[in-house]
Amino acid sequence: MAKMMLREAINKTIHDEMERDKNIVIMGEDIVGGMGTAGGPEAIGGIWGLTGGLYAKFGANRVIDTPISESCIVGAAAGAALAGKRAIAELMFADFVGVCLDQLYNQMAKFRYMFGGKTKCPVTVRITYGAGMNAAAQHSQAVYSMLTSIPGLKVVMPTTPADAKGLLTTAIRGDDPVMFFEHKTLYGISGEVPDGEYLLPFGNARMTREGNHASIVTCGQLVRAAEKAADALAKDGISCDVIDLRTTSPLDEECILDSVENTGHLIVADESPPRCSLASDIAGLVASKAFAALKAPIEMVTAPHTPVPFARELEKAYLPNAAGIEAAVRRSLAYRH
Amino acid sequence: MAKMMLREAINKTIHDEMERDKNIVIMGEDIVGGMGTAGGPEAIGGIWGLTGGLYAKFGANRVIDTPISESCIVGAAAGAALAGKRAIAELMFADFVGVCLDQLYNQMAKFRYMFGGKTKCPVTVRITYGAGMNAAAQHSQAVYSMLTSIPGLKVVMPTTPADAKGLLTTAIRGDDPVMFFEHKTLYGISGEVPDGEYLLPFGNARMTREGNHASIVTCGQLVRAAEKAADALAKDGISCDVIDLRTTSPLDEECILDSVENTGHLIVADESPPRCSLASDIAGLVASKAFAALKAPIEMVTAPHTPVPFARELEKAYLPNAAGIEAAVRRSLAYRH
Amino acid sequence: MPLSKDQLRRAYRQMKTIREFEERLHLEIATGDIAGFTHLYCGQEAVAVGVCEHLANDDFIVSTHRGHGHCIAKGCDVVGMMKEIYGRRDGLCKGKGGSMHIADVNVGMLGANGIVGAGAPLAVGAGVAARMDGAGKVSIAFSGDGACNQGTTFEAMNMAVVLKLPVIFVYENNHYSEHTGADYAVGSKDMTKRAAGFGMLARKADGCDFFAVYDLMTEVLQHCRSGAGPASVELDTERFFGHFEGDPQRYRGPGELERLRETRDCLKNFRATAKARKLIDLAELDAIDAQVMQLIESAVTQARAAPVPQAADVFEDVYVTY
Amino acid sequence: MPLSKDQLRRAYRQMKTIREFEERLHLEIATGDIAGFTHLYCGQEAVAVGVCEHLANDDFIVSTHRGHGHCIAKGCDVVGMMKEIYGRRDGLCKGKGGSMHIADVNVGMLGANGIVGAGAPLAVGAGVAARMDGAGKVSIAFSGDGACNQGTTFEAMNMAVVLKLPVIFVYENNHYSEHTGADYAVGSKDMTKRAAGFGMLARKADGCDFFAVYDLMTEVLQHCRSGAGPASVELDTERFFGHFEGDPQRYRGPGELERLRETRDCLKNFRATAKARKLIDLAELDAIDAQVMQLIESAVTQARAAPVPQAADVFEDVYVTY
Ligand SMILES: Cc1ncc(C[n+]2csc(CCOP(=O)(O)OP(=O)(O)O)c2C)c(N)n1
Ligand SMILES: Cc1ncc(C[n+]2csc(CCOP(=O)(O)OP(=O)(O)O)c2C)c(N)n1
Ligand SMILES: [Mg+2]
Ligand SMILES: [Mg+2]
Repeated sequence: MAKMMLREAINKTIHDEMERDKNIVIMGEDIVGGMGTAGGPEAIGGIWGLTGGLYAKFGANRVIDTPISESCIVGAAAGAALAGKRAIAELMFADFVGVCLDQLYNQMAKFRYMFGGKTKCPVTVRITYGAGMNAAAQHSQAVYSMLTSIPGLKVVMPTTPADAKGLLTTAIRGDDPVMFFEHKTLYGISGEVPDGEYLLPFGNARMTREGNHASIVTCGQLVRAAEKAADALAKDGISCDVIDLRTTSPLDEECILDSVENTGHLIVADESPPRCSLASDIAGLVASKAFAALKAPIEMVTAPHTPVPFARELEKAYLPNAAGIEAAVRRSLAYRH
Repeated sequence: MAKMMLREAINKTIHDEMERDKNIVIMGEDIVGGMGTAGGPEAIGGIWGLTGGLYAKFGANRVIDTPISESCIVGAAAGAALAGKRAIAELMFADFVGVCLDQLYNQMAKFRYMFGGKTKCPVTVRITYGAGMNAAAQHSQAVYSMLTSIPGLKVVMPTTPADAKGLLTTAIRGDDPVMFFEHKTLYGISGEVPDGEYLLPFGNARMTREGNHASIVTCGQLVRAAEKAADALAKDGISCDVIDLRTTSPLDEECILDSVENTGHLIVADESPPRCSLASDIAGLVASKAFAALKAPIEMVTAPHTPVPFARELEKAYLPNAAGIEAAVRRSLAYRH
Repeated sequence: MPLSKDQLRRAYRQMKTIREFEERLHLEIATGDIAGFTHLYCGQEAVAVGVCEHLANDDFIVSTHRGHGHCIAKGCDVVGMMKEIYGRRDGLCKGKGGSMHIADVNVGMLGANGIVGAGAPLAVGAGVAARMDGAGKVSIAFSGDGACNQGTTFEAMNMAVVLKLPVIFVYENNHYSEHTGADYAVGSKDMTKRAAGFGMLARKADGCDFFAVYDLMTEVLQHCRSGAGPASVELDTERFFGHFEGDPQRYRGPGELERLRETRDCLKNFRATAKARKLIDLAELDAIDAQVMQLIESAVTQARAAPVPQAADVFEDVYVTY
Repeated sequence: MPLSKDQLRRAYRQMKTIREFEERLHLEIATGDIAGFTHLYCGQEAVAVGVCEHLANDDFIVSTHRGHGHCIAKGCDVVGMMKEIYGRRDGLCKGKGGSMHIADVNVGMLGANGIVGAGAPLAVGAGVAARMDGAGKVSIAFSGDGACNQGTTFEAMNMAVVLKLPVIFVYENNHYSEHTGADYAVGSKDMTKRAAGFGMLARKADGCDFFAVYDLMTEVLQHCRSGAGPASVELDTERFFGHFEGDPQRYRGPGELERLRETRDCLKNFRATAKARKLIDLAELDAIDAQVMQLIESAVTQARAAPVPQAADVFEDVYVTY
C-alpha cells in the first residue's frame, strides 16, 4: 500500500501497464507537451499532469502527441486496436465527445457487433469531466449518461485512487472499448493504493455506507456528497446505503435492487441534467424490477435542465450537493401515501 | 384538407414557409442534387425526396447543396441563425449526429444560455431516423433519446402528415433550435392535412386511443404498434390510453401523469436501446411524480442493448413491436403484489 | 519490374471476381431477396486490385460504404461475403453487418464503413500499429471524392504527416458523391493539389488502367514502406451502376453509362494492354473468366441455401466480456 | 489610401484598450477573485484591430477561446466584458458565459468559443447570411494555429470555396497551441500553402505590425466584398502570456518572453512607425494611453462592485419559449 493522489494512481497505472505490455500505445493532445518547442518534449506531461514520464520511457512510437483533432485521436486509437494493439486515448475534456462522437458511437462501439463478433477493439478512452471549476458550459459537462446509453461501450468512473488503479488496469487489459471518466475535482484526492497487480471487475458497485432506511445510488464526484448527506442523517438516526456505482455500464443491478429491497426508499444522485439521465435510468430499473419494495416516490437529485453556468454562485446552484441529497432522503422517508 | 403523404407534407411546409419568410435558408447534402453534373440541379431533390422544387423556386442563396461535411452543415445553419436568419439543416441519417454533435450540443443548444439570453438560434435540423429498412447499425438508429437529454434543444417527432405540417411550421417559426425527427418508415404514410396556416404547439401530446386499464406512452413509428396492441387488447375488453408524445422535449408531463393517475399501469414503448433512454426517462418521471397511482411495475418496451443488426430476421427481433407492447400490458395488468 | 505471368493472372482474376460479384449482385438485388442498401463497386476494380496486389496479408486497409471490391482484393472469402450480403447466419459477419459492414481482420481488412469519412482516422491508427510492428508495414485508407471533403479525412491527412506514418490515402475519384459532381463538392477541383498542401507526396493516375495504378503504387509504397511518411494517390475511375441500387441516375448525361462501359472499362483495358504488350495469352484470361463465373454462381447458390440468423443472435457479440 | 488621423487614433486606442484590459486581467486573476479558465490575448492586438477596423457593425466575426481582443475590436462594451469575466449579474452575458463565451450579436460579434475549431463552420453560416443580405457584407473566422488542424476548420474552408462565400479565415499564428509548437502540429509547416490548396486566395503578413495587417486586409476584403469568394490570411503574431493564466510556460526558450516584449510588441511597433512616417504626434498617443488606463480602472472598479447572480438565474435563458 502507498498513499497517493488519484492523479498519481492513474499516471502510475499507465506506466505499469505500458511497461508490462509492449503492445500498448497512448495518444492525445499535449500528453507529451512541448513538441516542436524550445522547451522540448515533456514540457508538460498532459495538462492534467497524468501522462508525465511516458514519452521519455516508451518513446514516440508508443506515446503520441497529436494535433487538435479529436476525431482522429479516437479514430486512430480504434484503428490501432483493430490492427492488433491496445490503445489509450485521452480527451482533455469530456465535453469534446461532441467533436468525436462518431468514432466512439458508430465506430469503436459497434465494430465487434457489426463484424459478427470476430474482432475486438481494446481501447480505453480517458476523459476528464464534470463541473466544479467554473469552466462554464463547454468544459464542465458530466456526459457519462450519454455514453452509458451506447451499446458496445463500457463506462467507468473511479472515485478513489485505489479504484482508479483497479478499474484502469481492468479497462486497459480488457478487450472492449471503455470510456474512463475522471472527475476533474477528484484528481487531487488522496488514498491508499494497493501495490502490485490490482484489478477490479466491472459491474461491481462499492457500498461506501450501509444502512436500513434509504438507498442513495450515485457515482463520481457526488459519492462524497452522498456520504456527507448520509453522515448528517446518521446523526438523526437515519441510516443509508451509499452506493458508488463505479461502472455505469455494466451496471451492478443486483446491488441496487438488493439495497432497495431492504430499504424501500431510492434516492439517485446524478451530475447530469435530468432528461434521459443515469438518474432516470436507475429510477426506471427500480420501478420495473423492485417495484414492490418501493415505499415512496423515487427521488432523483440531478443538475437542472440547463447548460452549466459560469459564475461561482450559479455553478454552485447548478450542482447537486449534499444538502439536496439529504433533503431528498428526508422527503422520501416522510412520504405518507 | 388534402390527403397527402408525410413526405409531401414536409416538402410542402418547407415551400410554404420559405415563400412566406425570405429570411429562411435551407442546407444539406444532395438537397438539390445534380450540382456539378450533366443532369444539372434538381436531378434528385433530396435522397428522401423532401426538398424537391426548392432550388428552382428560391435559388442558390437560400437553397444550399453542400459537400459531405455535417459539422459544417449544422454549424453553418447555427451561424446563419446567429447572424439573423432562420435556418433549416438536413442530416440525411440521424446516425450522422455522431459526426456533428459538437455543433448541436455545445454550440446551437447552448448559445442562448451562454450568451446570457441575448441571442436566439432559430434552426430546425431535419433528421431521418430509425430502423425497419435493414440499413444496419450505422443507418438505423433512433438517436432521439440522446438528443432529448440535451438542454437547449427541442425534440419533435411527427407521426402523421398533419402533425408533420403543424409541428414543422412551429419549429421553423420558433426561435429555438429544434431537432425534427422523421422516421424513415413513415414517409410514405398518408393522411388528411389541414389547408392554410396550421401550427401545433410543442409539449402537447396526442391521445390516439383512450382507455381505463393501462397507459401506453410512445412516439415515432411505435405509435402504430401501440395502437395495434391497444386494438387487440380492446377485443379482450382491455382499454388503453395510447399517448403519442409528438415532442419529447418539451415533454407533456401532464398528459402522461393524468393518464397514469387514471389507469395505474404504465407501459413505455421506445425504439432506443434501454440505457438512459426515453423509456427510462418517462419511467423515472412517473415513479417520482405519480408513484401513488402505480399499481404494478413499470413496463419498458425498448430495443435491446445492442447495435441495430442487418439481416431481416435480426432487425425484426431487434425492433419493439405490437406483440411486445401487448404482452407488457398484459403482464402489468396480471401483476399481483 | 514487370509483372510475372502469375501476378498477371492473379490480378486479372481478382478484378474479374469483383466485376462478376457485382454484376450478379445487381441482378440478385433486383429480385428483392437482398435487404438493405447496397453500393456496387463495378467499374472501379483496377483501383482495389492495383493497390491490394502490392499488399501482404498483414498490411492493413480501411474501406468505405462501397467496400465489396476492397474486400475481395484484400482476400476476404467471396462466399462468406455473398452470404453476408444475403444476411445469412454463416456470413462473414453472421448477417449482422451486411454489405456496408464487411470486415475480416485476419486478412488485414479492417472494415467497410457506412459513415463517409470515418475510415481515414482508423487508417491512421492502423498506420500507428504498422509502425509499431516495423518491417515496412503500411496502412491504406480508401476514400471517395465525396469523402475527401469530410473533416475527418483532412484531420487524418494532417495527423499522418505530423506523425510521419506509413499511411496511403487512396482517393477513388469516380466523379460523383451520390448525385453530386466532384467538381462541385471539391472546392479546389483538384484533390491531389489539396492533399499536397498537407505536406505529403501526392500523385494521380488513371484508375481505369490497372497497369497505371499498379506502377504508381510501386513507387508510392516504396516511399511509405521506407519510413518517408504518408502519401496521397488520386485515381480517376468510374462507377458503372448508380450510387446505390435503386438510384435513377438522373445526374448522368445522355449515353454516359454506355460510353463509360465502352471506353473506361478496366477489364477491357487490361485485355487490350495484355494483347498489345503480349503479356499473356488471352485464352488464359478466358479460362479465368469461366472459373470466376463458376465461383460466383456457387457463391450465390450457397448464399441462397444458407440458414438465416435466429432471433437470439441479436443479443450476442456486443462485448467480449460482460 | 492612407489612414486618417482619426482612424489612426481609433486603431491605436483599440489596441491599447485590449492590451491594458489583458495586462490588468493578468493581475486581477492573480488575486484569485476571478473564477474559471482565462486565455489572454495580450500581444496579438494588431490582428484583431487590423482586421476589425475594416468592418462595419453588421459585418460578422466569430471568435475563439482567446476572444477578449476580438470582442473589444468589434465593439463589445468593455465594462460589460469585465463584469462578465468577473461573473457578475449585469455582465455582458449575465455571468453565465464568462471569459470563453462572450458575445454580442448586436455588434456582429457572434461569440467566443470554448471548442477549438467550432468557429469556422459558424462563420460559414454567417457568410451565408451575409450573402443573403447583400451589400458586400463579410464574415470573419478567427482561428489559432492549433485550431487550423481541426477537421471542422478544413470542412469550413472547403465549403466556403464551394459556395463562394464572403468568408475570411484569419489564422493567428502565435506559434503555440497550448504547449505544442505550430511547426509540430501543422504537418505542412505552412498553413497558408495548405489553405491555398483549398482553392482560395491565401495571404500572410506580420501580425505584430498593425499597418501590415491593415493593408493586407484592405486588399483581401475588397476581394471578398466583391463576391470573388473566401480568403485565408495568416498573421504571424505572439502571445505575451501563457496559454491560460496559470501556465508555467516551460515550452518557452530562455529569454523568449523578454525578447518578444522587446521586439514583437505591436504597440511599440505602431509608435515607431507613427514616428518614422510622421503619421501622428506621439503625445496624442500618450493622451490616449491615459484615457485607456482610466477606462480599464473604471471597468475593474465597476465589475468588483457589481452584484453577483442569484441562484434562480440558473434556470433562465435556456429556451426563448417553452
Ligand atoms: C457521414 C456521412 N454523411 C453522408 C452519408 C451518405 N452518403 C453515403 S455515400 C455518400 C457519397 C460518398 O461519395 P464518395 O465519397 O465519392 O464515394 P462513392 O459513393 O462515390 O464511392 C453519401 C453522401 C454517409 N453515409 N455518411
Ligand atoms: C475541441 C477542443 N480540443 C481541445 C481543446 C483544448 N484547447 C483549448 S485552447 C487549445 C489550443 C489552441 O491553440 P490555437 O488554436 O493555436 O489558439 P491559441 O491558444 O494559440 O490562441 C486547446 C488544445 C478545446 N478547447 N477544444
Ligand atoms: Mg465518388
Ligand atoms: Mg496558437
